[in-house]
Amino acid sequence: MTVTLPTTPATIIEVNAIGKSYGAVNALSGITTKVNAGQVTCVLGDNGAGKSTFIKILAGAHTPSEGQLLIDGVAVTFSSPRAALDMGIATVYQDLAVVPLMPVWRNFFLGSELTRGTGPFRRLDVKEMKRVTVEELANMGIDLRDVDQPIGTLSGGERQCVAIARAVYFGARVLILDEPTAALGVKQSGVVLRYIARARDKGLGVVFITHNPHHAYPVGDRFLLLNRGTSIGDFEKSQITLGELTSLMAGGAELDSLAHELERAERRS
Amino acid sequence: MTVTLPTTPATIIEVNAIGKSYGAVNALSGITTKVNAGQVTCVLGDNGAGKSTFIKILAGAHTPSEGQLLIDGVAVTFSSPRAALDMGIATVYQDLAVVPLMPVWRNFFLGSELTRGTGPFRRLDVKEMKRVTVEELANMGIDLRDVDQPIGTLSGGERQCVAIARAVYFGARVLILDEPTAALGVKQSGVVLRYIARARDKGLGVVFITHNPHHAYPVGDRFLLLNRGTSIGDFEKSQITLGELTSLMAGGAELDSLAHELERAERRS
Amino acid sequence: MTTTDIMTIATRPRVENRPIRRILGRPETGALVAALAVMIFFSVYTTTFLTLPGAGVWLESASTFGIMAVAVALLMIGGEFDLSAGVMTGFTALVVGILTTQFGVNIWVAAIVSLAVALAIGALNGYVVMRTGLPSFIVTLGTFFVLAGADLAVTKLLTGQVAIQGMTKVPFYDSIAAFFGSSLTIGGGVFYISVVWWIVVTIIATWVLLRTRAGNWIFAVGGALNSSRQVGVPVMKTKVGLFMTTSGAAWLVGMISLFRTSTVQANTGVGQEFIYIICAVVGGCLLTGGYGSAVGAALGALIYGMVFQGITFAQWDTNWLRTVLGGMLLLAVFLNHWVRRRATGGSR
Amino acid sequence: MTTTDIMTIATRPRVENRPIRRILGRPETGALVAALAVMIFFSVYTTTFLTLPGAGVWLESASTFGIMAVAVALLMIGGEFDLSAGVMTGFTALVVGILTTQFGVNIWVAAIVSLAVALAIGALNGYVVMRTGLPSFIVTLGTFFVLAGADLAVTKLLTGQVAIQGMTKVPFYDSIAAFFGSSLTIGGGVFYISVVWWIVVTIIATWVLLRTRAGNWIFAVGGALNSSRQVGVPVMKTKVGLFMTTSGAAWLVGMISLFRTSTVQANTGVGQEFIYIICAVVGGCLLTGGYGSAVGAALGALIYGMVFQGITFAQWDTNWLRTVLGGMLLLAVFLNHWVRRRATGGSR
Amino acid sequence: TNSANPNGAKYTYAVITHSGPGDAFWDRVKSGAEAAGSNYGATITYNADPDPAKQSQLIDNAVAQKVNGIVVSMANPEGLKTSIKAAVAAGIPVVTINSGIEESAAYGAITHIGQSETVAGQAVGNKLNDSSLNNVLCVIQEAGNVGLEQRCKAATSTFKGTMTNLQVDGTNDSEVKATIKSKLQADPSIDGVLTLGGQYALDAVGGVSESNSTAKVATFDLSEDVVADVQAGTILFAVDQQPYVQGFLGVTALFLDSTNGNIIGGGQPVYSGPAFVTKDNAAQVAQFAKNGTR
Ligand SMILES: Nc1ncnc2c1ncn2[C@@H]1O[C@H](COP(=O)(O)OP(=O)(O)OP(=O)(O)O)[C@@H](O)[C@H]1O
Ligand SMILES: Nc1ncnc2c1ncn2[C@@H]1O[C@H](COP(=O)(O)OP(=O)(O)OP(=O)(O)O)[C@@H](O)[C@H]1O
Ligand SMILES: [Mg+2]
Ligand SMILES: [Mg+2]
Repeated sequence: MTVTLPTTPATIIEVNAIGKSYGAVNALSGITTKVNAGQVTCVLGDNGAGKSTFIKILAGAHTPSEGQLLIDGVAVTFSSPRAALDMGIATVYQDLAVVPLMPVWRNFFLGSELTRGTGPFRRLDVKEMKRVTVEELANMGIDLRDVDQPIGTLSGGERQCVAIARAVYFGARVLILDEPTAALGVKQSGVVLRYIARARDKGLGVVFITHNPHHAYPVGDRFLLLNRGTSIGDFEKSQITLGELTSLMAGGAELDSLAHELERAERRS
Repeated sequence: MTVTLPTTPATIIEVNAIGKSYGAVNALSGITTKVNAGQVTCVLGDNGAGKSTFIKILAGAHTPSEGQLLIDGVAVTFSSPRAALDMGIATVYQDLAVVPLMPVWRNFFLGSELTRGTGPFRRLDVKEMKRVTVEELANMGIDLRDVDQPIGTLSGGERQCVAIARAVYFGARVLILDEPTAALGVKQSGVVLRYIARARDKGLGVVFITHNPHHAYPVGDRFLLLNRGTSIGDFEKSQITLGELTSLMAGGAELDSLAHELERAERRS
Repeated sequence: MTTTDIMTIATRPRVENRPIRRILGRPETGALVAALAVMIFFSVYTTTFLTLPGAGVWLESASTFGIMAVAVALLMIGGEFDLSAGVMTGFTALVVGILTTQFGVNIWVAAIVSLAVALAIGALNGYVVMRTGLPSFIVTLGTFFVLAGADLAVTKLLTGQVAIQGMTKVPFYDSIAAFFGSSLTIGGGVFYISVVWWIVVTIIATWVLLRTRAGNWIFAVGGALNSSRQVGVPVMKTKVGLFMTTSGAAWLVGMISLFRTSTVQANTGVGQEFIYIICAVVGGCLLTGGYGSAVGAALGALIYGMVFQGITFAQWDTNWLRTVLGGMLLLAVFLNHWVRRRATGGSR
Repeated sequence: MTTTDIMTIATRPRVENRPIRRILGRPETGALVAALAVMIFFSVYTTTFLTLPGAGVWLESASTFGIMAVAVALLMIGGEFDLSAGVMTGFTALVVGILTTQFGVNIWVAAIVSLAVALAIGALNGYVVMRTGLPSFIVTLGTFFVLAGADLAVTKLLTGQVAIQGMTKVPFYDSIAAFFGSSLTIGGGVFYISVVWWIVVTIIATWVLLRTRAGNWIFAVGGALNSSRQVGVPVMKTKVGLFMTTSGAAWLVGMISLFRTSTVQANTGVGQEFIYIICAVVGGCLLTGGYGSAVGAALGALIYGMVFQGITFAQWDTNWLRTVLGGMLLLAVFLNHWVRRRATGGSR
Repeated sequence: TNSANPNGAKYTYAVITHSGPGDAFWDRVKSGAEAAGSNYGATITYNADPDPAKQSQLIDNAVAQKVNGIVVSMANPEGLKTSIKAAVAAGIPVVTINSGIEESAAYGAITHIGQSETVAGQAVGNKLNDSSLNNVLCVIQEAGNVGLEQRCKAATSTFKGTMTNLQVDGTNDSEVKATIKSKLQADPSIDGVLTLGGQYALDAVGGVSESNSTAKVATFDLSEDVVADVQAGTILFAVDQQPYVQGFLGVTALFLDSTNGNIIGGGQPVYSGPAFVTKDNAAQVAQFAKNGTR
């Protein structure tokens, strides 16, 4: 497939001074950034920094307490994740948003089921859905014998792969991934990174959350750094190096001493 | 604290040809390894390899379908996780085992509450429990203002830190950690690795599951590799190098090409 | 160390794919076994149970429970309860009775008005549950109380008594009774049309649950509401639709019992809602939602009807009726549970 | 780029720690507001409601519901239901009645035997629920049926009628009636000792829930059973204990009603179990377990008692009784919910 | 022909009433029927359901069992019409008891035993007039029960003062008492309480005494304690429809029809009561009440 990309990437989502509080807890405030077509926006930050809160707002799962969201330059308020999905925004939530008791294939297509026939005879196209599910999971290196097994019985990583495969399959314009590689093995992580690159190359806007700067830096075009609910920077790739990124995320010099410490302990034992 | 370690480390847990099936699914079979005092046993393997199943057996959450478990050389069958806890085996489960609606401090001490007074006046020592919770979390770099907030409202990483801090606090002889660093930032991951090293140095046996060979190799003394439910090797550190470990986990040469691929895609965009 | 054997290991089959296990693992299999056990027991123990006249009685008894149990099962799979379902069966019949006997409304019009009112109340139940976030247990309990009181007070007010009389004299009574109250005599056994309705409702519900998008959504909203919302399931529409299905089924049962007996009392249906829930649970539905089947609920109703009438066939002292009923239901549930557990190897 | 401001940002307070929000966020606050609203309404609307004689009546009415509601609330927080709770109140009283009037057993001994039997049944309920993994809804429903049938059949068998007669002639009747059925007349109002029991039970339950290990375990097993088991909570002990608490409370209520009315019928308590659940839910307990409070349940019972008797005080046509009751309960729940939501800023 | 007779008895009769479970009045009907059955060596099966649809099913059930006769109470006659006619058509003799006197013959029953609640209720209304009461409560222990409503309605029709219905929860005696108390406090002009079951009379007595009211208590149906209270003067009178008679004679009518072709009353209804129990005759009733037969 050859896609001609515009020289100045079109901005799909614009976020303007957005914030969110849960009751008395201010989880997020004053965040401004944008998601461009054909680019990957990485959101980085410590645990509890507000990353998940941020992407839930983009995905329509939360309404912001303050600020404004623009899609294609038009201010929108998503009434539900459905509204966001209908605008082509597909999301992998950190808690995966699966229904544990339902079979894998039903989870894969939940909310966007394939059907056959018309009128009262319109029915689920079970065979096709199972086929696609098996295939998409196989592409990620997960070979499930039985897509009829409840998704709750899959291992943590397998479940995560289903959620990712689903979002990639349905993502039309924007793909949002909240720590997609957290529970994944090295191989599967590689597949996911490749998916991200491929989606980007197809002209999708990608929002990617990770704690691993080595995952973020190679694919990212823009880096939004959060700390305790506020933005401490929204950098283009050209403005920041991997080293700077890493040290910003890890809280300075801490890391260097670690390898040292572990080594020392080891020698002692 | 100075602990004199024996030259031949004492074996705490011995696992003999253990297996487990869920209905028609054989998740694990014929696994043999051991957990020594003052050593870290890493369990490595792809998604769905059976790692969580394995540690659930050690933790008493599952009874094995076959094989034998020996603690200090005596064959045991854990009737419940309580039995394992009573033998000093503390576990961080991959799904964290927290009660979402309960406050953080109650979750921290759940099942091992501190009390004051005697007889009918025996009551929870709320103040002390809150203090310990705040302190232990602060040690991990998580500063919660309100340990009374339901743990379900914490971020994924914060929740994981509570589960880890709890296990470390109560772990007496063996500490089992199932992907403890999955949802953690670089800083918190460092803290956890340091905890592991410290526990090992105190003479505890540690079982550590991770997908990151760079986390596993520095602290591990023994590596159990699983593939599709069977053991493909149980190596001492001296028998294997980081490179071998990585390539075994990642399924061969796949990885090298990845960085390449992402780069190429990048250039194109 | 060698790594060559990884690929050979990878091709080892990990799942025994026996279709028999599949069938045994379905939610309704246990209920089927239990139903057969009950049937065999009473067939052997009494002489009349398995005759055509006998079967006519317990099938009729099971049919109205069955229609409601199937609807209630869908709702329960969708994660909600409807405590107003029982009293709604009386309410819909009273609406028809009062409109026709007191206001002279055409009986067909009255039936349609009654259906519309029932659906509106169902929709209101669903809407209030979804908008306020209150548990449906408490919202529909409110509806139950309100309807139960209104049934009594309004009937008393308009007719001066607590039961509708004189339905058979209403014009066109027979034309509509044919749909809801007619029966067929086969070999001395009287088989009511309600049994047909029961089967039709079960088939439609099964089709919807397993083969349509709506069915997928029902499982999803009951299994994990928040996740469903996040992946774009129209949660509101699904739940409101379920409540409307239940009240629609209650209308059907109301019509069946009205045209079966040509009368209805102000307290008709009070307390029956729990029998529906019992049938659904006996049939393998999870009270917590997200799991179950329509066929299972229908079988649950069959078990209930067979036990209920079977006790009478067995001529046991009815003072012990509830004890025996309770014991039998428990046995049925145990059996159901045991079958399912054997099938899934103890994983549920 | 600069990184210097990270530390200053880190010290920024993220939580407003207003104690008022804390109080408003508790499960029982909404119920308290609703109870006050109901009380004010009837006090203004009727002349007798807020007099000593009036208060005596609604307190008496609320007290027995309250004792059971608190026990049922603990059980519900622990994630289970007990549908046999209502009929158990009749059962325990019948045991005492039959032992004393038919077999001449000493009344104190009879009361203790009755308690022992009740606790044993509660333990059995809990044990069966835990061992089989069946939902408690269905297990205790079985117990309900079995007990309801046995109440009727055994009472009939032994006494020849369906109610216990002649209790007051039993020796030492007065000595035990003092504990359960005595009353105090203050300013023309009759205040029963059951109100004291209600308060005592509520205080003990609150203490247990919030300040003991058992309380911690109750919240845990109801909130996430599997997680609780994994961290070593004695799940079996906790749940069995909860069922025993409920049946123990049912015994207390059985004694109170036996010694207050000096009689008991075979169908006493049938259907009351839902009133207990209603009171607990009105008082802010979650039906799904893991959340709620004993004080809330006690307030729920107070609301129920006030509404129930208030309607009579208001002299409204009792044909509309249930409609009004339903409407008022819904209003109370809405108010409760609204208060709580305001308090927690919409996060629950 | 008699397939429903496992224990070798010659005849099996089904008694099917509209009672709810555990109702004291209907329990006496059952006792009477069973006593007659054991006297005549007949098997009696007793079933009850207040819902006419379910009661119909019980009749169908009896027909399927090919019993030798059916005794049925018709609180809501229209609802049972189809099933009773089917029974008659199947050649099974039917006797109606208690209510349904008007429709009995039309549906093909051989006779009717006992009178409707209406006759008893009207008599009670008159008796209350005799005691010169003006404002009486009629306590209904089960909302929407047709028979209970008929009792209150009939009493109201002959009573010259005001009669108000009060719904209470019959499965909870202390609530019944509390509700009566509230009502008496709210309206001190009430001078009489009419309960519809012996059990509730005791609750009413308690309620009256605790609310310092002077209201008199009267009741339908008897029990041992009620008779004792009548003797003691705390209950004004109790009306006894003699339910035992209804059950006993119902079965007797079928038995005589089966064995001798007799029809009791020659097709005319046979009255079983009402009898009033007052202070004067309470003593002689007391010993039978103890047996649970009156
Ligand atoms: N309750 C269950 N019922 C059926 N199959 C199960 C159940 N639990 C786990 N499995 C299956 O067993 C296999 C091993 O699961 P396990 O959770 O042990 O994997 P894992 O190695 O921990 O993977 P991950 O790295 O993704 O966490 C998986 O294929 C999973 O689908
Ligand atoms: N429902 C809620 N109620 C109250 N506080 C909440 C709620 N959800 C999140 N928070 C708080 O908001 C803050 C931000 O949470 P969020 O999940 O966005 O963090 P995150 O950056 O995704 O962290 P992680 O890397 O650990 O996933 C956390 O401190 C958390 O405790
Ligand atoms: Mg997050
Ligand atoms: Mg795992």
